[in-house]
Amino acid sequence: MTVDRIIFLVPAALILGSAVMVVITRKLIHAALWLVAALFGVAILYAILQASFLAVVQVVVYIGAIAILFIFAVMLTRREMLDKGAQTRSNWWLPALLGLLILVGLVFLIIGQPAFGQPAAALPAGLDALRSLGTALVSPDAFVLPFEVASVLLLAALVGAVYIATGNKE
Amino acid sequence: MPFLNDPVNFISGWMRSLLFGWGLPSGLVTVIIYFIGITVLVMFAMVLDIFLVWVERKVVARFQDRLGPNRIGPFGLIQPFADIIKLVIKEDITPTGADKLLFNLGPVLAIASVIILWAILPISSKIFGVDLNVAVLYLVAAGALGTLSIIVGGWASNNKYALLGAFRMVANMVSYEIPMVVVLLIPTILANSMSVQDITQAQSGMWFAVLSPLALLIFLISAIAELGRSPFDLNEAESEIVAGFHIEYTGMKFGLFYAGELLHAFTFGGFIAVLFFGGYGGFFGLEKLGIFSWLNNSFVQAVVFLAKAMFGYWVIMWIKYSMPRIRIDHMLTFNWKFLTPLSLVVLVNTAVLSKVLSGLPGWGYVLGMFLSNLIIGYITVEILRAYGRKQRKTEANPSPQRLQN
Amino acid sequence: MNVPLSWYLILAAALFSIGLFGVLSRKNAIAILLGVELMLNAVNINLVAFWRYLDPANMAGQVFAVIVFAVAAAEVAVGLALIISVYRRRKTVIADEIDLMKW
Amino acid sequence: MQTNWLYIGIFLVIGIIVPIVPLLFSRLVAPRKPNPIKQSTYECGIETVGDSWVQFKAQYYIYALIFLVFDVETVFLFPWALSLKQFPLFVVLEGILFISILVTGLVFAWRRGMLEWA
Repeated sequence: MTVDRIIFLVPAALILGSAVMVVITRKLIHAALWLVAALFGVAILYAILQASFLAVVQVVVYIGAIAILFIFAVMLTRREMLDKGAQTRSNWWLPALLGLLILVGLVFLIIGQPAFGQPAAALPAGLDALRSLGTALVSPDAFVLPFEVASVLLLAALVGAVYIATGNKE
Repeated sequence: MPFLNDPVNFISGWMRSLLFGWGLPSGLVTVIIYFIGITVLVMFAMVLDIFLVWVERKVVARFQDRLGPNRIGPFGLIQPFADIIKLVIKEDITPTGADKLLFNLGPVLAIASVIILWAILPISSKIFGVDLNVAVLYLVAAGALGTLSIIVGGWASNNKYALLGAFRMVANMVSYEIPMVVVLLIPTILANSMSVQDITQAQSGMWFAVLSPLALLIFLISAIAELGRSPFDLNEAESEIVAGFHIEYTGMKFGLFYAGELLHAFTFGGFIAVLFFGGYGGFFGLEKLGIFSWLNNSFVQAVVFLAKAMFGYWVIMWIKYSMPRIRIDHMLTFNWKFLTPLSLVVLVNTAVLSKVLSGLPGWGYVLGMFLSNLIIGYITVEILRAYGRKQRKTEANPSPQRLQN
Repeated sequence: MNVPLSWYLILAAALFSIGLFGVLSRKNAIAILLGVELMLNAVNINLVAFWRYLDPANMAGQVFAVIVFAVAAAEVAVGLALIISVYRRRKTVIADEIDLMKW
Repeated sequence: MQTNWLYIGIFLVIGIIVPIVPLLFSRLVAPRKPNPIKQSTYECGIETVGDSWVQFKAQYYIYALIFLVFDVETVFLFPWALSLKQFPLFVVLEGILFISILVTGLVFAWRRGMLEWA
């Protein structure tokens, strides 16, 4: 048990524990806040993996925006029924079984690959992950098209969401 | 004198050798030294926070032609300590129906989201927490935690006013985050880096406040909105929703919200200094001259930085105590229809000019940037004036159609 | 970085399974979306871990993770807008009760 | 870089401990005499009516929605801003295209009256 592994296991336990709470908590607002905890754990993992840009973006986008939107939605709809009655379906054991089967299958697959047992090599000397990400996103022979298409996707989402949320007024 | 030039490394080097002498592994030594260093930094921030209570009360008193606290200690300096003792021994009331855990989490998160900002605040070129290469976004991420603290506190109180205040505050904070993030891109472009140390170094010749005064203005406005201070203090609007999201908080928990707000304001003063006024440096090249080389000393830099941060804090207070609160619809309209488009225009302008003017000599670059900002500012004011004139006209003689509706 | 890659992959697989369970077992539409978020994050952990362990000089993993952020944001925006819209007309957020395609 | 994040992690832990200490201290020294009246929810001096779940304007939600999309897009611009220096002018044009798509969304929301506090 080296220090590295403990540093990995702490956020991993946070993520899995919070994720379980997200799916079993009865109160929806608590589920949303547990989601925040799980997402924060993922941000810690990104920091461990030396993807610092993704770590902060995870906090800014997921906790600062997506979680806030979830909480707003919970507060807007809560009135009648949210926390009353059963929160899960009566046949909840079926998805549980399915999830377990998928997990067992994936774990077997992963363990079966000896290449996945290797620890990581050090980052190449002089690699600035942040700047290379910027270069990759804008240089024409790399990912400039996905970069622009992501913008179009978000535009479509905004137009669609605004249209749906307000109904066709005109 | 190594201590006077580089105090943090001097002390940490001394402690490192001391702890190695005890036979501890090097990883543990690093953690222990970080722990001690962070504790000292956070304690400094908290003591400063106590002092800020006094500053705030004294300054508001002067603005309102009063004396302010002047009974306990010289100039009332002991007053904040008396306040703290009072807050600690007050009964802590948790209202019925409150969500106990979240109710306690709110104030803790509120102050933690401010304290973690001090990890990246460059107090001087040698005294700072870390030089993160994503520091600018880290500032936004900490703001996200602050938003969360308010919504958690407001929701857990189980009170109509608290929830209303939290809703308003969050709508306000998230809206003004957009111009803030856009404007944060401008120092990033100008310094070609997101690290606050690099941004400070890039301003040793010329402040970014000169290169892009509009960006400074937009950042100041959105920072005040992010802080939830007047004229954007809809979260606590005493005359409408009593005290907003912290209505049910008593004793020390209320004190934590209050302390968090003051420290947040000061910290944002510090970030305004770092991003636009050269932080601990920015002497326009003076420090390179022989007689002014003492400006490079760590302690001098720290004093300069704290003075600039205090000035930023003072400006925020000045605005707070001179402006009336604006209505929530006006506030959101102002953000989405004015500030956000303007910030995007300034961003595009900066990006284009930083490319086009890069061939010019230093003064041409500065002049071009400054003039372009002036032109954008002038056009903006003209558009606003034309809009205002139109508005007044329709109000003076309303068309019959309007009356029917 | 003494942790083998498989640990990250197993963590992501577990997170994905938990998310899947949430999506399939929850009645409330908002809770279903929460489960989807967990699944998207599991995918992102995989992408970033593969980037770090297999080919750090090639930024494709991180770029893809960034795109997943955008997709997640779009999904939440439209999904919650739909839920709010349905709620305002039908006064329900239970997924099973939303069984009419009209509106 | 890794030690930087270790530092941030320790900072976060201390940042959470620091506010908890006065709360615990206050719990030790402050009186605790709860009674139902004292603990009742505050409502301008009158008795509390109904629960706290008043219906909120959907407009709050619309603003949060627009914010979410804009937040993601502006965050995307940071890698772009960092690579401006090392590429010729076309990178600026890419950014302008990106921003103009962003602005289209804003104009759409504006034209549909989504930005009005109706």
